[in-house]
Amino acid sequence: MAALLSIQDLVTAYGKIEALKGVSLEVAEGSITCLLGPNGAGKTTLLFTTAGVLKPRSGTIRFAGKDIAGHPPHRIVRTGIALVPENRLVFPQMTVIENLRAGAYQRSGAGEIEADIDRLMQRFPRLRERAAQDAGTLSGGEQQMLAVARALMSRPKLLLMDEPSLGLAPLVVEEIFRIISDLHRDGTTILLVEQNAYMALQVAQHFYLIEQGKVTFSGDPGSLEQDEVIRRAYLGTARR
Amino acid sequence: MDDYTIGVLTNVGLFSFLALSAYLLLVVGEMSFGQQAFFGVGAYAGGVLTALYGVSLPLAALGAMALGALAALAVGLPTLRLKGLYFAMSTLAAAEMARILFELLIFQKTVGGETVGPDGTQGFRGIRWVFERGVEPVEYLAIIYALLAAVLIALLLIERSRLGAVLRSVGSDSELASALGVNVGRLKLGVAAAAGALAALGGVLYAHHNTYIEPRNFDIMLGVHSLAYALIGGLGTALGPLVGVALDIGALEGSQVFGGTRMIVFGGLVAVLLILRPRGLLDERAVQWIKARFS
Amino acid sequence: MDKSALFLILGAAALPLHAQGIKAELDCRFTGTDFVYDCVVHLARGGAPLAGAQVSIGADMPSMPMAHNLKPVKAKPGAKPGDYEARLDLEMTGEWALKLRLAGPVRDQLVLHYEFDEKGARPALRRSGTPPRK
Amino acid sequence: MLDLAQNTLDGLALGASYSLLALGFTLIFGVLRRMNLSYGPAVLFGCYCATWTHLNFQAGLIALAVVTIAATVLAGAYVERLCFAPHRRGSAVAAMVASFALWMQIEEVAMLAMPRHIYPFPQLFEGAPLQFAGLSLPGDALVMLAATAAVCVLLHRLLYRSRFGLAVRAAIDNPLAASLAGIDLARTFVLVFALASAIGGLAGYLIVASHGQVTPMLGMWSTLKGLLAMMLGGLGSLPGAVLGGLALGLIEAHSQWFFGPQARDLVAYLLLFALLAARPAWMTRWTTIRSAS
Repeated sequence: MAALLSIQDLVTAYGKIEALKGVSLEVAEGSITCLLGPNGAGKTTLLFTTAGVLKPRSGTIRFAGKDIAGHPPHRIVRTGIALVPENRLVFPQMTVIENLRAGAYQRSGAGEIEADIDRLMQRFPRLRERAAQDAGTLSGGEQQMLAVARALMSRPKLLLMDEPSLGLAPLVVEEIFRIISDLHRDGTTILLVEQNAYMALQVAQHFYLIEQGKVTFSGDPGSLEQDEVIRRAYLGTARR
Repeated sequence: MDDYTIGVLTNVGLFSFLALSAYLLLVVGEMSFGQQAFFGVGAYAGGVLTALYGVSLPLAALGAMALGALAALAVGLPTLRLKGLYFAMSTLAAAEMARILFELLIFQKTVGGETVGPDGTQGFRGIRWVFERGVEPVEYLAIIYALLAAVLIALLLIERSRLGAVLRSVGSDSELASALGVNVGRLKLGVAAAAGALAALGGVLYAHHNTYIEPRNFDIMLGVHSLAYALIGGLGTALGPLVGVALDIGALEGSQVFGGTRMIVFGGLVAVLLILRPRGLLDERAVQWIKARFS
Repeated sequence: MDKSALFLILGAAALPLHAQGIKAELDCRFTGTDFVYDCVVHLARGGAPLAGAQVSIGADMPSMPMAHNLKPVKAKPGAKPGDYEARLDLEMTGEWALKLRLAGPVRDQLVLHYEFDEKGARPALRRSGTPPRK
Repeated sequence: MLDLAQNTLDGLALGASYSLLALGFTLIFGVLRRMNLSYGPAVLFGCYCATWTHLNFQAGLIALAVVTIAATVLAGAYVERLCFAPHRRGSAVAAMVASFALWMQIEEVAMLAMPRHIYPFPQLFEGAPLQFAGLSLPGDALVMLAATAAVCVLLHRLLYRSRFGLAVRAAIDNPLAASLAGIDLARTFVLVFALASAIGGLAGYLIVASHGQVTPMLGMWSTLKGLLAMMLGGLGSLPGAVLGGLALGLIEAHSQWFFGPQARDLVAYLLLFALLAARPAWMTRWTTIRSAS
């Protein structure tokens, strides 16, 4: 499958500290690609750089053939990339419906937007119950669903998800991963950053391992024993 | 030096006390729009003590500083737990109240056949203690700078001491500082009192330099200017605010090159300068850099 | 420097010895060019005109006096004793605080408030800093 | 009793102008989390431009209003570019001090261009005050109240029924989420700044036209009143700004009646000081204020 997103030698730094030291990876169209790695490895930095929140120092990000490295977030959303950020960024003092409408800010055609909202309400029934409530009053799991739904409102071709299961009850995590597989079935390409390596490897077709700003391993879930992958992801790949 | 140069240097010296007063509070992370009130308290108290009661200037200065510190505590006690903009607005409100109280203050005595003393909006004329003792302008200038030097030395010593480090820790993150056992509340009150006394000292010296004071001298413009001088000069060292004052009153005013348009040049210069150095000229990084060069 | 050092140390509390009050009045005429006025200062002490003093006149804005002040002008002795003439170049009309610095027979400083307009200047009626409500 | 009603009426009319000023202040503070000390001076610049137009051309009332608003927006754009755009990610204090520096600059430009201390300005309403039930309401006060009500309605509709309003509220609520939702923050901030300046220009015009005169004090006066009203209403809340403005107007009208003009401002400042010192929860329920520095 052709690569929808291909990142070459990406370097992003916070002042003098280089968080990404030349990362290269590809996300095949229609796939769920997973990014594993210990805390501080640069996973969130990579997503923020791809979404345009952070400016890379060097390297290219080709999306559907165009290099979008360094473009501002609002232009990257228009090209078809949506980020569901870490810890469920919602508009707390706006209602659920307004959160969703904000997600569709760039799109025109009110009819289509309302239709999308109804479709998402079916997919996330809990959001229909809370429709008129302020987003700040929702539970963690509900806010996570709202954040995903809002990202989907911009009809992205590529969905970046930053640790969607963080801090959620196991039952809710199950639901989140069911939603991820549904999205995959509907053809949405997903780059998933996830701590929960076990669950992530169930749904992913390909994964990358990143440590201290560098990709140290890439392969398909079958190519390595599960525990070997988890050991590397969290205990590092120190040579024995 | 001709009279005009002495006049400008005296103004730079007087304003420096006020800018240092604003600087002290900025170091502990509090932005005050109200130090001009304590400058006014010092001016009125010092003037009354010398012109109405014949107290000598040094004694009157001490009395005025004590009153300035008390006034600062009176404002600080109910408000210092406020954060950022809320604290700044409370100091602004307090200072404007003080200015209006000066307008209502009428307290006169007949001394040597003349009625002397604050007369509300008519102001307070005849603070002649310095002139009666025949102190030449250049001598008064020397006194101002001697006192300013003493204050600076004290501040620079404090900055190098443990107290200096504690003050800066409170300034950068007061929650963290209190977690480490610093009594942030009491410390900030102490700094507010010291800042009030410092502004009052400047006020006394100003009153005796000008021989006349009125409530409008202590309006919000004075407070915002002193805050701006500290922030433009930089918070890295006690010398920072002096750089701010020297830049505006010393260079631009003194040079008279720009004449009426001075404010236009100063305004634009400061805006551009802040883009290049958001934390002012002598900010913490610049001070480290200089220290590295010279130590 | 001895005098100032003397009183710094001594700090003697002395009754304020008051030079007899000096009164000053100002007559200013607009010269036609913007904000330039020809003024005559009448100095009197105890009712009698005070002659032979060196007078210099500076001008400050009432608000922020330490930041806005113009170069002081030396006044020339006028026709009548106790009169001193000077040409003032102000930045704008409105109320100015004129600082008269006297030297010679008596050392003193007086601050007078005058309202300057197209015709001349008249003593400023003192109103409070808070702008009046209509 | 009649005096009480008359004072209340005068207070509301005065408060309406404060509400408009506070609305402009709060819009900027709400979206940018920054304090704009050049807000009043920009209004002064607008009013001076209108006065200049009035002195040189025969301009109608509407034309003068348009000139005031346009000039205020122009001055506002200048302030935004030099003080707020460069410090968007930087420190709020630097932006505020830069806006102070431009306050000096704008006021000096205005005073050098038109150095006279007081300039006449065409009265908004020549007719006799409206008389009803023993109370009198001057025409310009009526226009002020009507204008403020209109701005409140339009602003509410704009914020809650338009795409731009959605973007503004999203930027206020969570800037990062807003940019990830595809909202161009830079453009939104510039437009909000222009909107706030326009409201300020309208307020300035109405104030100057009802006073019938323009003085250099207008810059500092409107900054202080806008700030005071914003704080009274609870920092950063738009409804709070309107209520804070009306409250300030009422406080001043009544305290002037009972204690005289000086006491008017003393009471207003005393109340704000007491409110801040006591700091009831409702003042901060709407926004959490990160320390300004």
